[in-house]
Amino acid sequence: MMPDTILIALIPIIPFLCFLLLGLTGKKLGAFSGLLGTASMAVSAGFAALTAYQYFFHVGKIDGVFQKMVVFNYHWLQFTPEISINMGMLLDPISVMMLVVVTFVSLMVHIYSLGYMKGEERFSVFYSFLSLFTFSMLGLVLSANLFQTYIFWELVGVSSFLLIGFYYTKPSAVSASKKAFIVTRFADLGFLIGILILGFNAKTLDFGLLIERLIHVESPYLQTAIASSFMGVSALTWGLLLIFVGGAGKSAMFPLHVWLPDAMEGPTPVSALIHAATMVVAGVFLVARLFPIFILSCPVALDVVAYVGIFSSLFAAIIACTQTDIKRVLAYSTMSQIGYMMFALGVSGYEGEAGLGYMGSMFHLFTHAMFKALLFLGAGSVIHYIHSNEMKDMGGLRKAMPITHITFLIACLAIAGIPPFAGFFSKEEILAAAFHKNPVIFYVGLITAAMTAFYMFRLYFSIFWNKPTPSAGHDHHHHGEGPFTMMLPLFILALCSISVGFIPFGQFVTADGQFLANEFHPMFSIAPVSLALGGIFLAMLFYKNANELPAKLAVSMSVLYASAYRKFYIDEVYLFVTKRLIFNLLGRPAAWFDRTIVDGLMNLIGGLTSGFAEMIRGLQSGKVQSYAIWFFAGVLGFAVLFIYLW
Amino acid sequence: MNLTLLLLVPLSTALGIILLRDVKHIRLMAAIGSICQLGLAIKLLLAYQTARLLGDTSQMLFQFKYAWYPSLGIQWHFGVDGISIAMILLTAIVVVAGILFSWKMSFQGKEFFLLLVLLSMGAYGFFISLDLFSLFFFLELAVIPKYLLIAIWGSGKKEYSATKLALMLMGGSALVLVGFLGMYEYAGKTFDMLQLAQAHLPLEVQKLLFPFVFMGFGVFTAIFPFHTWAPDGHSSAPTAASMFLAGISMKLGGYGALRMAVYLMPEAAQYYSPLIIILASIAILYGAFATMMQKDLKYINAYSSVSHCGFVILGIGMLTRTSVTGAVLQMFSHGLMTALFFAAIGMLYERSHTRQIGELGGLMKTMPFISCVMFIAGLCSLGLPGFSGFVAEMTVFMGSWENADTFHRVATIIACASIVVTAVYILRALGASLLGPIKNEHFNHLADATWNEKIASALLIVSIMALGFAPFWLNNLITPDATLIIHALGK
Amino acid sequence: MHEIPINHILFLSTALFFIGVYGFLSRKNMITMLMAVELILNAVNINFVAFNKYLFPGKLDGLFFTIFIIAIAAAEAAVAIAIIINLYRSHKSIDVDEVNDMKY
Amino acid sequence: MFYLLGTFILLFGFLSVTTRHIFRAAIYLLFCLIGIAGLYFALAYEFLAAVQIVVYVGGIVVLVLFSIFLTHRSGEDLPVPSRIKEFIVFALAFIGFSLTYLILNRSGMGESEAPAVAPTVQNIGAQMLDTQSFGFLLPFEVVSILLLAAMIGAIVIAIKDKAIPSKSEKI
Repeated sequence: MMPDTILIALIPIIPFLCFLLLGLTGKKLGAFSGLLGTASMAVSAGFAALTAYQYFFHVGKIDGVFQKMVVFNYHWLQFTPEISINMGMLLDPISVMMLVVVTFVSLMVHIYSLGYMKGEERFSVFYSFLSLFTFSMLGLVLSANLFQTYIFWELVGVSSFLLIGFYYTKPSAVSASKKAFIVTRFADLGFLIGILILGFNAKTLDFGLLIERLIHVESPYLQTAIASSFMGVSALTWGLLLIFVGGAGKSAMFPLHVWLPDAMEGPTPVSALIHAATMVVAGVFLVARLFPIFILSCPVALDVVAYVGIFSSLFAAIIACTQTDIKRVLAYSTMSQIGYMMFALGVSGYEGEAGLGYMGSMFHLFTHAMFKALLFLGAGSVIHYIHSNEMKDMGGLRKAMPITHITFLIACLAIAGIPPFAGFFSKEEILAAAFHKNPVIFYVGLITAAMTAFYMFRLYFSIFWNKPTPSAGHDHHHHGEGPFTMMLPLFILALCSISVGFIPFGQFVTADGQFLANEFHPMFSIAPVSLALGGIFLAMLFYKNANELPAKLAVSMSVLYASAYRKFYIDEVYLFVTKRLIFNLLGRPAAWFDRTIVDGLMNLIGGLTSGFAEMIRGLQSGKVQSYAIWFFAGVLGFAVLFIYLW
Repeated sequence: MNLTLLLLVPLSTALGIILLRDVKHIRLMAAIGSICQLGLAIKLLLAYQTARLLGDTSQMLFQFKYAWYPSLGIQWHFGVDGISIAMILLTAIVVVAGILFSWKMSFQGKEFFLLLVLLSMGAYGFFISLDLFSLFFFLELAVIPKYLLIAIWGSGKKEYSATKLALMLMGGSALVLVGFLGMYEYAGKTFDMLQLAQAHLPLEVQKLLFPFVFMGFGVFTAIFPFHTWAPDGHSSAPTAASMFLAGISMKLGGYGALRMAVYLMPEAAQYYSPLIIILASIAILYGAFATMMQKDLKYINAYSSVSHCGFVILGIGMLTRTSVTGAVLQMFSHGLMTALFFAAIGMLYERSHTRQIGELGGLMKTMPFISCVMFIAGLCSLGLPGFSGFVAEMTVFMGSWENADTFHRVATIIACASIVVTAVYILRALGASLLGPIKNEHFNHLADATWNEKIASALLIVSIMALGFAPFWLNNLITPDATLIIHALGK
Repeated sequence: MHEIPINHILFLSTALFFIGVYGFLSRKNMITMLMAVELILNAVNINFVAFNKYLFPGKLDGLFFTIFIIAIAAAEAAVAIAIIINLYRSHKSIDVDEVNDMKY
Repeated sequence: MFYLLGTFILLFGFLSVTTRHIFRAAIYLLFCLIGIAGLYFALAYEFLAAVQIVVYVGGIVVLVLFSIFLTHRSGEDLPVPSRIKEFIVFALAFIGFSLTYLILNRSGMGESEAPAVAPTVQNIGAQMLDTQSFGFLLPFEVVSILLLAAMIGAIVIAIKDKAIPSKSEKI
């Protein structure tokens, strides 16, 4: 029994049609376009939920194992007899889960934007871009073919580019969007080459066949892939690592993370949707998609994933402690949490109990989508109220925006991993997996968890406490918290942040598709929870009331603080490499070489010809006498020639 | 389907233009003629596919032969296969768009449209010719009007550019002619392509003649280091001429190199393949880096054309079925995309009177339509899925990767790397000219596109998307003929 | 038998001829160039006469040639001077180097 | 006698092409031509000498002098030609001269001892108007027509054209 193809196909197609409609006729629709977009998104989300229900409870499980189901496959572009790009739809636990996450968060953001973006001149354009993004993201998660993933990967990148640069008259937004696109594009180069390597080794691009052919030791494809090596590393490892580079670019892993903080220039709902909940986890999704190959054929690559993940996680957490722009704090926290997901995959095994990390990673992806979207939307409503992103402009808002306050607190507790909020459960799984596999990663993960609690509550206290409540008659605080459309998503997401942790995730999403029990050991949880509480307490000490402590601390750790505040100078390094090295050492010489040497050579040929012509032309001076001289000299010359030399 | 019709329509259009006096009638005549031609091209495509479906397996369809100079073995010999049909379709689309974009041309409009029509006639004749002599004749017919178009209706240092372009292209066609005459001699006094393909020239002869023919056509495709006509020529040419130049005449080169060099001299093609690949890789990356530093929008697009045409050369040089298919796809895609890009630049220039990206800025606000067109062209150029550029580039990459040795792999990776550089320069250009705050007060009063520009842009965009969303129709059209060419290699 | 060897006369005529050539090539004034041409013609005349006298005394052909040359020289001088005067009117100069309308 | 004449001719010929004063150049030319007439006398071609004096001295030199008057304000010096050009031309002339003279010296002239025909006016006249063998009637007529044509041509060229309308009227 197969799930309903049309139903599934409609999930991405509805946003696409909405994109076309709004893109072409948006101006005429005006404010109605938002409603239209939201309505179509709701339908799409409904279908996604229906599909998830069908898949998880009816058709997906055969013999106790969740199946990979290709419900649709079309030869889109044939390359060689074996290799083709197909457009298809693949259902398996992670893609179904992602369908739900994407459509749900997207729906929330659509609703929220009705209020947040109200009065915006390009309101309909905004909605059409949102629809385009949703379409691309859905296409990405449904891909049945590695190359199809790449196609939608690029589309996701461009819609992210368009949305970051939505306020296109702001130069900072334009440069942030360019940065995001180019950095991820650079990563995509790795992805593309990885696809070429894997695809040509396995002689297919279909996920099913690809994984099938590359995980069995006796498979000839795998043997050639391992046998052929480049620079001492096998082709398979290269391919997987390069694909991971692509994933790392999208998921803002160190050192390709630089675009993410800048991407916060986009409208806040966009940050919530793209740069917190959905697109940035695409890298995790990609690794999870190819997880069998990683774990069964190439554990080395998986170790790289783990270490990059844990490093990014710690690195981002340190930076997040020092940032003052609230959206940037959230961006670094996103990076840190994605690092969590990555290293969770890295420490995971494949079958049974060993697959805890995989499950935890996916679980964390799921819960993180909820509370991080909530955090961003909450931050959005704060920004909507204050008209500033800077912490120093905020403080004491708890009375002025009670709903935002409460929901934001819930989200902070969730991300800090305090039971019984959602983040607690997923984090436990991840830390447990790390504990079994690799103690170093485990301890670093613990530290990161504590820091997460600290910086999140630093954020929370700075926004809602710290200063006395602003007086009611304050100049620009003219309106309340925001319209109902903005509050509703906050409610729903807060509800989710509290409740989704109780979903028995192991029943649905595991590496091998089989049941895995979510087990909790209260003894194990003591360490992380108490560390998190310690972090919260520290933050309370520092930031609940305005005091001198943070400044003193900053001074006493000046070097570390300054470098963390400047994001460890990664941006400067990039700037140096791109602006100085690439532009000056490659671009400029190439342009110069072209104009001077190559074109100069052409001009030289032309110049020589015309110069020669000029010379000959000089003889035709119109001066009769010089003709006569030449004539006479010629006669003499011939005379000598004929008389003496002949 | 009578192929001579493809020549008669432009010819009668040209005659009509000569007879008419009013510019309004003339441009109407040109538009009608070109639209008829587009209709013919589509009909040809359908007729071709029908014939193939009915099981016609001959290499060239709709052949027509007429002895022109029997004593020298020169004849009119027409015939088409999938590759030429793709090119004819491309030409027809670009011509319609080009004529619509030059709707406002009032200065010596009669001569202008006449030259455009003649140029297109040259291109059609080139693509349907199976006789090397008549092919050369049409090649020249497509070159000469360009000189006049640039020198008379151009801008900037137009005489210099026009002369440079004409001389370099003439030089290229002179090389081609040498190669043709060589083949004619060695293959027993025939110019007929099909007979030449059967003639199996000796390897030494092929090695001697291949560089002439390939580099000669290479000049047309702006192969490194003979690409310098492109930036100057494009930047000086009027919009329609730029479109024709990039959309059509660079394709003459690619088609010629594939048909006349690789197909007729397969062993030499294999022998020279590494050299071609090196040149193409240089052109791709070097063109891309050179583009990064350009400040004039037309220069940016011209250099990016050098880079993109590098993919065509690379695809041809890699000599696999997929890569050759990719090369043809890239020709098709690049033709449409660059035409669109030049059209957008032309529209901007017409209104703002500058093409320097430093002087432009924030045009998205005042000219949303034109800016969108330019954005689409840019995104297509950087190989975004959904547009034709992606399909073509990926096919080239895939085909190149099939050659499983380090040299070819490295070349492929170099070519792949250009997608990043392309993104850098395209976004730089688009960002600086369209986004950001409005730099110049008077940009606030600029008008958006007119109806003719909208129709023409829409035509090009729809064609680009048609290939981007559904590449299989063109792919299926080209692949059998690409296979044939590769079979000639003995692979 | 003759008091003067023919070679001496020929030396004279050759020298005169090349004096004329020198004048023709070095002078810029058209009238002086015309005079140089007269010198050349005279050198030729001397040759004709000498050859007639020394080599073919039984005929008068050399003499006739000389006469015709003198006649033609007169016609030539007349036409040349007419041209010079006309040029002078249009160019206000009779310097050959300034009359270079036919250049390039 | 001959050597004296020869020196005289060459001297004045040379002066005539080198002097910077155009008027003097014409006079030197006159002397040179007279010297040549003297040479003809010395060679016993009296008639020819007479023609030389009549046509050259009496005609051409006078014509030249007229044109000098017409085109020059008298007393004006000719411009100095450039040194390089003068040197080149002189070298050319000298090379030409030496070449020619070398050839002359190398080839001996077979002097004829045939009985001479006296170049009297009677003989000349008879042969010039003779239509038989070695008669010169036809060249004579041709030359006379040439003279006529030259005369008309000279008049046509030198005439001041008032009939031709100016350019502005034409357009």
